[in-house]
Amino acid sequence: MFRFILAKLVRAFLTILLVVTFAFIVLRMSGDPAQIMLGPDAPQDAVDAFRARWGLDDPLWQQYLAYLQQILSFDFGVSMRDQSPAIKLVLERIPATLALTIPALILKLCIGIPAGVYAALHRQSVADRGVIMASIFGFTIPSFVLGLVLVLIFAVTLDWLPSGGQDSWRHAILPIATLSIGGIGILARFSRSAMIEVLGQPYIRTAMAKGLPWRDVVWRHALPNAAVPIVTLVGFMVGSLIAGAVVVESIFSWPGVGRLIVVSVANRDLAVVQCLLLVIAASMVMANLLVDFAYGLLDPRLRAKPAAH
Amino acid sequence: MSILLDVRNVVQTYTTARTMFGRTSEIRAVDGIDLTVREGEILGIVGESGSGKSTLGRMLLGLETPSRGEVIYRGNPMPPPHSVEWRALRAHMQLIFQDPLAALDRRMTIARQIAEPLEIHGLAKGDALRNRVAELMAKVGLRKDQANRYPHELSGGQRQRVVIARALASAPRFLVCDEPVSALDVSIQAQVVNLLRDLQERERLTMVFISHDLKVVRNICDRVAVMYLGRVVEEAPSDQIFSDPRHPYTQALVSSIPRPGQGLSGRIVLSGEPPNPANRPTGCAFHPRCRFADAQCAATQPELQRHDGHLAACLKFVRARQFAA
Amino acid sequence: MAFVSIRDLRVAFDGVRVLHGIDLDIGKGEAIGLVGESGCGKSVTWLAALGLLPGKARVEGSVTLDGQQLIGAPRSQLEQIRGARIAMIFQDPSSSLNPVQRVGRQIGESLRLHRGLRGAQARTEVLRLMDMVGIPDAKRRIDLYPHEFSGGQCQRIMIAMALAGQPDLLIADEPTTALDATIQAQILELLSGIRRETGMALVFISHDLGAVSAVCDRAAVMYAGRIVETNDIRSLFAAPAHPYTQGLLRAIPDIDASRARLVPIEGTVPDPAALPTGCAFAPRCPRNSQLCQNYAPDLKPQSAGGVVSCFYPVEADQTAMSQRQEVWA
Amino acid sequence: MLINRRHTLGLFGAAAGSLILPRGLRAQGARREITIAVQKITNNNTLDIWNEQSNVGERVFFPNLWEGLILRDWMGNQGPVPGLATEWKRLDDKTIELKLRQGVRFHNGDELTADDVVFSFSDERLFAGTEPAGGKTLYEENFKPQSAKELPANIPGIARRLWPALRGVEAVDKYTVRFHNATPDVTLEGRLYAFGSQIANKRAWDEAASYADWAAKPVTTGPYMVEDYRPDVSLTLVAFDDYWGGRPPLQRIRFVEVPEVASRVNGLLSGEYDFACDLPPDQIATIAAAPGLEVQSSTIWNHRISVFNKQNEIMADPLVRRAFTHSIDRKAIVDALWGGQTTIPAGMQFDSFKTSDMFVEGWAVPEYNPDLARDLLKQAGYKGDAIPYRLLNNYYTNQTPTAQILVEMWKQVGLNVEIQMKENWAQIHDPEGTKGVRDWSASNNINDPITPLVVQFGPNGEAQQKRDFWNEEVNQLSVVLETSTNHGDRKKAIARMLEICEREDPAFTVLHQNAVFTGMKKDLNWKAAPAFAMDFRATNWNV
Amino acid sequence: MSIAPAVPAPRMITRIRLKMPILVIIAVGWISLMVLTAIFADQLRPYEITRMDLMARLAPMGTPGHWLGTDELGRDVLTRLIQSIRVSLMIAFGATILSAVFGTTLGFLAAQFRGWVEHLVMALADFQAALPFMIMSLAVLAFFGSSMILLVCLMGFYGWERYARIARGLAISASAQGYAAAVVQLGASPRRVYLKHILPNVASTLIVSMTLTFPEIILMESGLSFLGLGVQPPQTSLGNMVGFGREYLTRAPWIMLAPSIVIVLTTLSISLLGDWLRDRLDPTIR
Repeated sequence: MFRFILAKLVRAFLTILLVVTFAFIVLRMSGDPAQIMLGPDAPQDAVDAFRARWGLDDPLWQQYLAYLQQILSFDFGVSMRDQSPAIKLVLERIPATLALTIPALILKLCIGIPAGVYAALHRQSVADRGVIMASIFGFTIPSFVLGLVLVLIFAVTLDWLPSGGQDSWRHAILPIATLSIGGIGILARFSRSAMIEVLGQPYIRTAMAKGLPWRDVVWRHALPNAAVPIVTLVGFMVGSLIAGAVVVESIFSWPGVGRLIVVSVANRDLAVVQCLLLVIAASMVMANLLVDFAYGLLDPRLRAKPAAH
Repeated sequence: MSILLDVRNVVQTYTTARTMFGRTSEIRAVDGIDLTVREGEILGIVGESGSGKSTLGRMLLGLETPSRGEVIYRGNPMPPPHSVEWRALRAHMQLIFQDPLAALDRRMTIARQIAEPLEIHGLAKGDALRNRVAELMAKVGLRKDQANRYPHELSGGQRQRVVIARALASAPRFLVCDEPVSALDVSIQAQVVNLLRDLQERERLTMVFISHDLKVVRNICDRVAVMYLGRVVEEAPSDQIFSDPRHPYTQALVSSIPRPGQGLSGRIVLSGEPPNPANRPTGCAFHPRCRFADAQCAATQPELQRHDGHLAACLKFVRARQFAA
Repeated sequence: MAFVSIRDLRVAFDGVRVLHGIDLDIGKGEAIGLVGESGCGKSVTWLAALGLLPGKARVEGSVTLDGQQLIGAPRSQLEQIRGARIAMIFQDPSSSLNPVQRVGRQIGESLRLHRGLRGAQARTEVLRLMDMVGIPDAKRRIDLYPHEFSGGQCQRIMIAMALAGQPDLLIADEPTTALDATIQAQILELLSGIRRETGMALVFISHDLGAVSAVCDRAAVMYAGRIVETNDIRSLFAAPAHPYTQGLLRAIPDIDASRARLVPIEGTVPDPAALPTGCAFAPRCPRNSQLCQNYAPDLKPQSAGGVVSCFYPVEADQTAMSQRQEVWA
Repeated sequence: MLINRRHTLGLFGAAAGSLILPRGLRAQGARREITIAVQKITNNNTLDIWNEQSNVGERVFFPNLWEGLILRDWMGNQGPVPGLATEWKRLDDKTIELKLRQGVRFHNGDELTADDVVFSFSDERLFAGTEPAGGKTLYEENFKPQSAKELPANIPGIARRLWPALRGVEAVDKYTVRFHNATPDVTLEGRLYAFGSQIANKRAWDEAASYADWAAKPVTTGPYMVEDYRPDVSLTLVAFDDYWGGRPPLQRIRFVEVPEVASRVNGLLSGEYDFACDLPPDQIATIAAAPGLEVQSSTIWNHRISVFNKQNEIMADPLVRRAFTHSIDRKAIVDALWGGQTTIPAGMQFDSFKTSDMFVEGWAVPEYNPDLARDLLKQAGYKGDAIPYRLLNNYYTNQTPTAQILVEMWKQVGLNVEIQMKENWAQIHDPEGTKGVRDWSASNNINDPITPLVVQFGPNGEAQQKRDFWNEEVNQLSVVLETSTNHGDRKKAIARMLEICEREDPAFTVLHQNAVFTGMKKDLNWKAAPAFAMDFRATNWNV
Repeated sequence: MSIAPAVPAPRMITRIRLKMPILVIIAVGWISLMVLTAIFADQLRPYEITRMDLMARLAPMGTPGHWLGTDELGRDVLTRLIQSIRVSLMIAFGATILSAVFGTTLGFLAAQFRGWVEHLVMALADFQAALPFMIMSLAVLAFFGSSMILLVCLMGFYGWERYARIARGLAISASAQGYAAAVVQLGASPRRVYLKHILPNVASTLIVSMTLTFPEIILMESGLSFLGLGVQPPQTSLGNMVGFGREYLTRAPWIMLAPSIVIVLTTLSISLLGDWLRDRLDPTIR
């Protein structure tokens, strides 16, 4: 098991390294950081000082190494807009985003998976077709259309819920609904096909031949096996908790990471963008690690072989 | 008969790398085999799954390079895989697989698949190609109107005929049949076995016939080698090996063949499973399952030795008669 | 009265009929073989009887167990029978076990279900069963997962699982097909041993006539969804009456004879969606006539014992004579 | 603690009262709180008046937060009124002396003194040692760094744009200051009420740990002070009860950033917000139709213009640029996109010029004459090569639609203009690649023609700094306008500058006057100023 | 023999058509309509795409001459919609094909060479999966500026790692045993093996993946356009129309409605077709 974990960690580290490199390349290729960071009005001596401080006159590989060193010491630079540390800006926003994405994830899991499983168990029934259609509708409607329509209905016409902002839990209802509907569709569809696949496996027939009640066949034999592929998708959703609400946050003026991304990108706030890239990639990689470990728990075949063998 | 292939002390080890940094473990699939294949004969190779028979077959064809030892084809060593000479050599030797459905491209008509070796080796073009394909199809008993069928539209036996036709397209001299009839129903099995026999006789092919089905091997082969855990434990002419097996393993194999109408009487039922090649027993690999084994067997690995026409690797030299009683 | 009695069992998938009226009786403690080539309906018969076919299958006819009708029975009633009265093991043991559950738990599940055993009691019984089916070192291996066992051992676990419910009838669906010759022999030995000890009835489904003859008292030969011949095992092999049975026997290479030419059955099994009008075997039968092509024969008792559905059954003496004909064209 | 004791006690009192009083009564006794939905709170994430030089900054700064020595008459003609200074007089062409209002308190309780004024125009705060045009710096001792705070690099540049020749501020006594200029300047008073020249507390600067900390909560004298600022999210201003102008009428003003127009409108409709700013004219009808809501519209002292780039090979020819100016049907744009709610001004002039008799009568924007434009293009030998048009996505109200209309109008006369969408100003100004036309606006910050013409197109104007435009004569005229004290010369200079910049060697062309539309609850009975600034002082609040 | 001797290719088509459920037929009909619209956009649209009539702004649906109304600049919504369909389909097709080709090639390379090539490809795939695509696109587009070519190329990276993984997996399993091993054994060159055998065989799985990616790319482009980084005016795309039309949701809903419906129906149709194809073609499902 140790080797398994070590290998996964090495893989995760490599991925992060690639992301760092990507950030470095994009940021270095997109113009002179000194000009961008200091603004077009900066006096020449300020530019020179900046270049010297960040080593912009060194060869590129040296800059890259320096950059890596800087990242390793958790120094992500300061925002060009108000000189505050980029990592602070990013961390400040994460709770707000999680306040949307975690409930949305729970909704996705609680509605999407049961719906998909139900559909798979009642294949070709009206309910099955209903689930398929609803789920496809769910994820084909662009979230910005859905969000605006929900606001129009529930905030403007019915006046039940606020239309935007972040003052109370009621403000979160519409963004969470908008966020979850697409995910519910995807998860329902995915769970359905995973479940159908599992239900066709010989061991299900074995369990039935044992005389196991159908409910137990589903709960004890089908679901634990169907969970393996579903976990992959759920892992991806967990990984997107931090970065998964860009559009929805814009519609509902929700001051989370998504808004920060859009604003920083629009302002070319390099330090913040790079910090965001890293934080998001790290969260994604963490989620992948969790998925890998979850695989190990769910599917003994994927565990490293015990020494006894 | 002249020697077509000479296998000299070949060893094949696979290293399994589970992870990027994990310790690699070695599996000896083939563990020191000397064997000759003579021109025009049918050599049978039998053994349980995991005994290394398929690996040996692939090395005979040069599809794999042994990690030790060498395979000499007509006096020359095998060229390294995927080299130009190696590719050219493919026209001279062919493999027939166990599962014809898997061995055929399901998105190509059978005529095109039969034509492939001819195209690859530039043996025929245009009308000549079409004629040759038609000729091959007739030879293996496929109807003309089946030329444009896809593999899934044919029955199992017909598919195996397609595979055979394709193997024969480049007029090879040497054929390795790896479990060619195991996936087929009994009634069809007989059709294919007959076909292989007829072709072998008609074309004077040299053939290595790998199978775990001893009845078929008995029926088609001139000579049989029995493998256990990567080694040949017994080798003898077909008639002798079945009527008078010497090695205890061969004896068990022969006795385990279910005979219609004979029940379970007179069988030697081996206890235990074939051991894992990654974790082979010391001494004679068969000793944990052998009813004659003693301490010596656990310590010393026996070499193949000649006993009236048989080559057997056993320290006990048990006579076959003992189990018949 | 028979223990299990199948009457006119018919099954169709998507409108294509694959079983055309099966009649079969199994007495208490009897071992019967079901023989035929792939796709002839051997397995479907028993999957239909236990209600294990997918929803799209249409099942008609009757299967009774001690007089209790199984076809169309409510699911809960079938669940009482499966495992407890009739157990079933399958061809591919490795994929027939739940890969994510420990084998001990899978066996224990049956014990809990049918014998109400739980906890330590169940564990002891699981160990006993694993011992009984010949899994060495059961104490350690009870908590392993199926992928940590070889195919033969998986089949043993399947058998242990089937025995857990102490069934009156075990249906073994090609239990040895995927296994090596030496392991096949072990499993066959195990099955007949268990039958001797427990006295349960056994239905042995296989295409391997040799294996069937090793464990069964009686055998039924199936072809294209019908039983074409039933007889006690000795007579069936000694004097096959149906030309198909005869063909099957002849096609098996003789281990004792030297390199004799084999005698295949020419042609292939018909597509169930396009069966010939008359006897389904007629197109491949050397004895077929106009009659065979137009009418399907019924199963009829024969003077020499057994039942056969053929207008021109092979007589006993002919069988002996006509061996090893050269039929290759 | 920056909150003074009295204020703290007041807060406690209010809190205690709110505990005892029943809900309805509490609402009566308490001052109102309002929420204003805006597209953007600030561009730069700071509340530093020198850093955040933008329209949106004007809205949150004035007149509620930052105050200068001289204030603007926000609700009137935008002219000067006494502010933190009660009176001022010229000592000569280069020097002005101001008497400070006594008893003015900063948000931290400090009294406003001459030291704070000196600090507000110091090297440390603004100029970072940059030289004033025409003279050496006076008070060297004022420029010793007092803290390790690094001034953002862009501030000195901005500061020198507004105060190109300020040598320094002299504290004559505690309540008297003198501004020394290096050159004669008739607009010194104007500069004192322009965007930037507002007074910050010196102690707060000294005590702040970093520039970012300070700029997030600047300590000023305004009627409202910063309670909470979350960049890109919200800015909450709370009443400063020690305000020299009396107790502010509102308890709290919350600016919330709602980037989506639809969301701002929806929030206003659903009662979530009291005000919704930055509305495009097309939304007016929807809001006006809703019960209890109204739209305040006012033209502001800012013109939308298109700026030409002379570096561009094609545009180098003034004939081509003239063709641009004559092919725009400004009336059609105003009628279609603005519902006729704004005007087409008399060239780059504002009504405020009239107060000092600097308005050139009879001047107008180039006439809409497609035939003339085609003819000009023919004379210029224009072959139809593409001219890039770097465009921001609705930074200005109606910007993208206007741009698409312009491109279509230019197409009608044969000009091949290609839109290139950009994300931010840096990309608009990026010297890489070819530039052609771009959008801008011109503001009248001082009631004098030097804003915007000299400030934006003069020698140190952004147009010249970014190399969009240069013209020797314009630069000479700029010096006249900036330094001459002769009214006749100055008026001649501005007339000539208009001629050059709009006709002879066009630097830009005026499209229309800008207007702002603010949706609000009708019962608030509040009036919008002709500016981005929103006045929430007692004089403009009657609820 | 029960199998009729027919020419296989047309038979496949008939079989597919005959067994298609009504819903899938409708979906295919809609997709064909969209593709035809995209191809003949120039002939179909009644006006120039930038033709504006400032006097006839925000005309409602059903206005004579403007079936679907006009937008905020008095441009014909139908004209814009037709052009949008062309642009969006072009982006989605271009990007889908790019990512399929790119991913499949890398997957095959990994399968053929194994070793460090495989490690590299898989590391890149991990990287791609670790960085949410939306975020990556935002960063790249913002820093390099948005242009149609960059947009298509960027979108062309969307989902490549899925193709790479699928292609690698299928190629490895194909060459481990079965037809590919058989052909190698016949002496075929790797090029022949991959192009003539493995590719046609994995094509169905890849096509199914493409039907999954395609709607995602349409939605992704819409999202980017919504955030102002997608297709730029005066050019138009479905997402861009929705993005700019959202301000008029209450006042002139038709501007947003028409492209929204097209997006939903198109992605819905492709998803339906993809699901159905997968059930038909993917042997692992059955």
